[in-house]
Amino acid sequence: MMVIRRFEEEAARNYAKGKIGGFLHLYIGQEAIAVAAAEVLEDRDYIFQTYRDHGIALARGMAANVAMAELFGKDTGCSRGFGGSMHLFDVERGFLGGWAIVGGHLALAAGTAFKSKYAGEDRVTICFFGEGSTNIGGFHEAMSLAGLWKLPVVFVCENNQYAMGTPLERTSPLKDLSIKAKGYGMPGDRFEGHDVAVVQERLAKAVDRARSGGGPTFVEIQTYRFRGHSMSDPAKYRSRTELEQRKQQDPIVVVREKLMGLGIDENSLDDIDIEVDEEIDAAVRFADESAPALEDVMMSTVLAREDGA
Amino acid sequence: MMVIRRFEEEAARNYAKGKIGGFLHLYIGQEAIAVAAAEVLEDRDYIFQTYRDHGIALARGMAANVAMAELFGKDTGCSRGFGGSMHLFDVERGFLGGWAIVGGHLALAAGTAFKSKYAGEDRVTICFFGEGSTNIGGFHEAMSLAGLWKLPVVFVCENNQYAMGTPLERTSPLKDLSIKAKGYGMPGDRFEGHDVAVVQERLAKAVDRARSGGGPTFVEIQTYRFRGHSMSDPAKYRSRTELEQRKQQDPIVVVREKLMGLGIDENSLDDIDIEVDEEIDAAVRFADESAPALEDVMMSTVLAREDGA
Amino acid sequence: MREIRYREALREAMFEEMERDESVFLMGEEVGHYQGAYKVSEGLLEKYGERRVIDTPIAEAGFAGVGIGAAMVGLRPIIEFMTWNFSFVAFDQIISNAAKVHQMSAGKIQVPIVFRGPNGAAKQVASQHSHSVAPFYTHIPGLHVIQPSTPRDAKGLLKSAIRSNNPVIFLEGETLYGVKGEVPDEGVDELIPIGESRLARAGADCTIVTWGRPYYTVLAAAEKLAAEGIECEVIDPRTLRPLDTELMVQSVKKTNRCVVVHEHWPYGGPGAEIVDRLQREAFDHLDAPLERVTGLDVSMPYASNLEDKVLPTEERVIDAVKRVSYAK
Amino acid sequence: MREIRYREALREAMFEEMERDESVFLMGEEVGHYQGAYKVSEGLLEKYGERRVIDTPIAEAGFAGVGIGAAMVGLRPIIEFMTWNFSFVAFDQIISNAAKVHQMSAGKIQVPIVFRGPNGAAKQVASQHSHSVAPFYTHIPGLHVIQPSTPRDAKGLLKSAIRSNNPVIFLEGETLYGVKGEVPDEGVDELIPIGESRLARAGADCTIVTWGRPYYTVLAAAEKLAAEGIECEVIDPRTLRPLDTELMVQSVKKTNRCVVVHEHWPYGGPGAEIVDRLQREAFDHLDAPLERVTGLDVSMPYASNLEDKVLPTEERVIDAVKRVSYAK
Ligand SMILES: Cc1ncc(C[n+]2csc(CCOP(=O)(O)OP(=O)(O)O)c2C)c(N)n1
Ligand SMILES: Cc1ncc(C[n+]2csc(CCOP(=O)(O)OP(=O)(O)O)c2C)c(N)n1
Ligand SMILES: [Mg+2]
Ligand SMILES: [Mg+2]
Repeated sequence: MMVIRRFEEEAARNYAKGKIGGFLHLYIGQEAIAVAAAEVLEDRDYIFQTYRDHGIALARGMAANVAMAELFGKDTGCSRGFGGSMHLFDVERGFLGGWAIVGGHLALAAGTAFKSKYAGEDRVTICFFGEGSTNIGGFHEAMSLAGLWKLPVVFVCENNQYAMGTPLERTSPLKDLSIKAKGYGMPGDRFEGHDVAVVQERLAKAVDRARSGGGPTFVEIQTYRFRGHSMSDPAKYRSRTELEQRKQQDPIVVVREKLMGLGIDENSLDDIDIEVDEEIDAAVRFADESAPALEDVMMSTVLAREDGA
Repeated sequence: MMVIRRFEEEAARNYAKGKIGGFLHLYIGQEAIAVAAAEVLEDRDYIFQTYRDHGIALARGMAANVAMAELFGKDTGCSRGFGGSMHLFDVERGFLGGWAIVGGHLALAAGTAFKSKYAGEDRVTICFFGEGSTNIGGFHEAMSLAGLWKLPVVFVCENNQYAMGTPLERTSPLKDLSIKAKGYGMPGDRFEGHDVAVVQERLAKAVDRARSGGGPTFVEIQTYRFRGHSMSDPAKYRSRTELEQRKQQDPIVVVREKLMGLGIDENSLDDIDIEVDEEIDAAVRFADESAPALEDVMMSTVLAREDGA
Repeated sequence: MREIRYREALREAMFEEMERDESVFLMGEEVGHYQGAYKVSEGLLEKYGERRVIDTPIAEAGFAGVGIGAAMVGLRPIIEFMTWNFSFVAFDQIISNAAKVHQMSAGKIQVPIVFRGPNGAAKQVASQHSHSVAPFYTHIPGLHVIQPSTPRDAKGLLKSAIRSNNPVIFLEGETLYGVKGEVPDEGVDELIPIGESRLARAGADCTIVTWGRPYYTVLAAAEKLAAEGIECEVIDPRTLRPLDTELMVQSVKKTNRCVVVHEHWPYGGPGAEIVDRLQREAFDHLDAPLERVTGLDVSMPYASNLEDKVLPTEERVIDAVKRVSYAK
Repeated sequence: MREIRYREALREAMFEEMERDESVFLMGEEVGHYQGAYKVSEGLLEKYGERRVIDTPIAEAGFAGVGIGAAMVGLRPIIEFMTWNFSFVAFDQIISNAAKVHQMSAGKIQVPIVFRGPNGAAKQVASQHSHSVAPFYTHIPGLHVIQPSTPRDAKGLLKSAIRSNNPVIFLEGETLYGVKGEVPDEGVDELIPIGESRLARAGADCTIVTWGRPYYTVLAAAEKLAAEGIECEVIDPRTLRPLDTELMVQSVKKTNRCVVVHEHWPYGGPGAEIVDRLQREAFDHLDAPLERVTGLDVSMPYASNLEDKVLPTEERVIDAVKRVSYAK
């Protein structure tokens, strides 16, 4: 969790320095969800996320330097500089992106789940998206097909209260989005996402259901992002009080307090922080020193080779 | 109702003769719905329908000869031969088409309802579509926006059990589609559609709600089409028994029996039938004798004139 | 060789590839129990069952996306659009996902998928159902676009498309489904390579490039022109992206003139692209401007008298050939 | 005249038209409370309220359709796509509904609607966010397509677009929003007609046709070429559909050579269409093949070093001009 937090903070700094370009959407405040999901999933499972994808990539085990190098547009990045922040990929770990069209990746997730069923494999697909994405057709069609075909997929709506500058009440007449599950004949769940343990327990149910042939689940997790939508958003649409209040439930504070409550001493937690700092600093150095993305890779990846090589 | 029935039968005959081309989707079996809707609506209201649009056009008051001429591709047709069976239009009567892309017209209906609200007019929009259209994104987005903005529109799903050859159970895990209304924060209703009086009463509630500022309703009406999906469909996917059973509830038989129960004598009903026969025969003659669609209209209607003329 | 219909040729291609490779499956509206809206998939459900021949609800973006997702992890989906008009609701899936993932993942993910179905005007199906979609899809890097005119090309190219490691847009023609033509005997595994033009008729006087439904209009027009002493060389690109202009350039170097005939609307698309390339690649050999005979620049009317005017006619082809030949 | 930014020019156009006509309203994601993702609509909500400046959920097909429906019954919606990349999920609404209703209803229904937003690559927004969409929309009869390069054209053409009785595709450029240029003084109601090209620079040696972001690349290249003694005539079509080739043809008749420079991918689109028309309309005047300088035929990479290579560069423009001029 600390790796994600520090990675994001460092990414923000390097964006300000101009080392990172394009759009940069930080996961700060939502970390508990990615960490819990990574705990719950098996190595063979598939994961899809939106553009707000650093958290899950790191939680799934992508090295911070590879992720940072991608943000820097370098050949050593996980997508060799072709994806950038919004399109991290880690195929070996089943992390299938990083997608930037709202609603566009949900059907893909239904597709990998379809393949699990087709091939008789017990791989589960988990697919994350924001609450702002529940009005678009792509959401509906993926949910409809997954519900009809009972595909092994868990749709996780990370409800961080805002879609860019728009609060939920201006995009939906519903307060409880999990009601939508009914329209697709699938179970819904809804809970708060600042405590890793809680998220883990609840997600596990949905994942188990999918794995054991019980079909898809729609899960709404209530969370909050402490930063703006992306780096270009000063987030003027919410009050400082609201933000401060939400920070009371900073998942990192929550877990820290919990660990200390369990008798883990503060120093050892601080030691972890120092280690993490070093890891992230090294990642930035690595990214900075790596060679930029390559033109011949650009030309040779428009189309896949037909000879399978 | 008889006009629709006889119109459809005659259309089928003329399709077989090659006088009508393209796709031809008949409304036989579903007539009670269009007739009831026309009763409930005011002249100023807006109506949208799919390609299965002859019923509502005629119920709304389009002359049979103008409708038939359109099917024949004639300049005297309601769309001057440019629309054909799937794209009847009767703008003066607020019938805004005849649309052939599944789900594509629902947002348009939300749009005319938006205009009613924008302009402070108490016009209601009614929008028909089949049960097969509830899985597509266009359905979802229109329902979402209408539900959020409380638009004065009634979405009527004519559930005739099949989408082309596919029965409902192979396209939805739900038996009761009106449950979907919940996901959009709007009321739902669900009833059978073979008795005009029932349909009228129930639709009136939804229309009144819309007119009085109560927002949209999703209405599922259970019905049945006695013919194939279109003229090219022999409808092998259903049993003869099923069809025969459904014909017991032929809306025309139902209304005939009801009228006779009310003491109206059979001869006067037969007189109506004869009148209708004559009207439809005349319509076919009119269509047949009319001049074909015009090339200069084709060239001059690609774009609207900018001078407003 | 034997004669079979275009529809049967496509069906055979799917049968053979499904037989060969278990990862191939067919998904779309009415492809199974109904045997296909145009009967292209007739018998496939019976042979391969509901696991591999999958009827879908009406949700093109959804099942196109399911196909792409399945392809990303190793399956080889054939996604049928009942007609290509309905691909517009799935347009984003094709352009933003299918065409992009390979590069976006630095080449790690492949999308071996075929999107297929009837394209172009049928007969009086009117404005919303008569689109010729090649101009939209040929524009996009990361896709192959194939539009076969004959049963043989249909079969051989569909087989290649299914085996391709890239997303393929496969454009059939409703009005071509019943066309008969020679196809290699059963058991002959003919693969026609993606990206190769074919000489359909030899002639020294004027080159005509054409594909799809107008292919037959052009061949008929060529016969009439031959009777008047103008011998046309007809070239069918078959694959529209990548576009193989070699045969065309060779031909133009010989005939010094060229007419491009296609069903799609005039603005842009493969029609304009071919002109662009030929005027550059054969500039010094052109004795007349390149001409195009296209679908008229209007929405398709329902009335058949007008539809006939909108689609390229023999007469318009003959006129264009004469114009570039400075004849009569 | 005064100097304002392209973004402000667009905003003024909307302000003035909303002031003039109550049936005009603006709808889109973040156009109101957030003041527009790119601040084009800044201040509009404050002035016209939530009735006429409407924030939508993320549902492009839905609100595009709402706009079309509202236009069918007399309103004049301006629909903002946060970027044109997101129009792909609304593609069917535009092609099957907006572009078709007028003809399908035999001219009885009009669709006076403007779809607008930023188009093309911005800066490192990568593969799914860098589309130049003109090739898709220019292909479709029933639409107008406008892509202004300067603040003055942006304002005058947006005003004309809002007053048009037809659906208009209005393509702005994120990288152009900050560009400054002369615009008529406040109170001057300048309407720039849809469908008229503009001479941007006079020159006798080579014609360059260009629009959008590369317009500035071309003007810079033209200065460098002038220093080497090659005077380019630069023409900006401004409206891509309908396409006005008159100025271009006149120019080519003088310069006898032409380069078309655009950001969109090479296959088809306005680039190829212009070549097609010019080689026909000015055939006898061409001393060299028409050349094109385009965005490279690849998905857009994230890395800035590669993005710079994909977009048309001054160097590529200069090379092309020299090539058609048979210089050096
Ligand atoms: C189809 C589409 N429309 C618009 C956008 C622009 N956009 C990117 S993110 C976003 C907000 C999404 O909000 P939400 O789904 O709640 O996710 P969050 O960013 O809060 O994680 C918008 C409007 C897009 N990427 N795709
Ligand atoms: C987007 C789209 N996909 C597919 C089709 C082809 N199609 C036309 S009608 C139809 C079945 C519709 O069934 P339903 O909605 O139940 O309406 P019904 O015909 O039964 O009235 C299909 C698949 C289409 N017109 N549009
Ligand atoms: Mg959100
Ligand atoms: Mg139905």
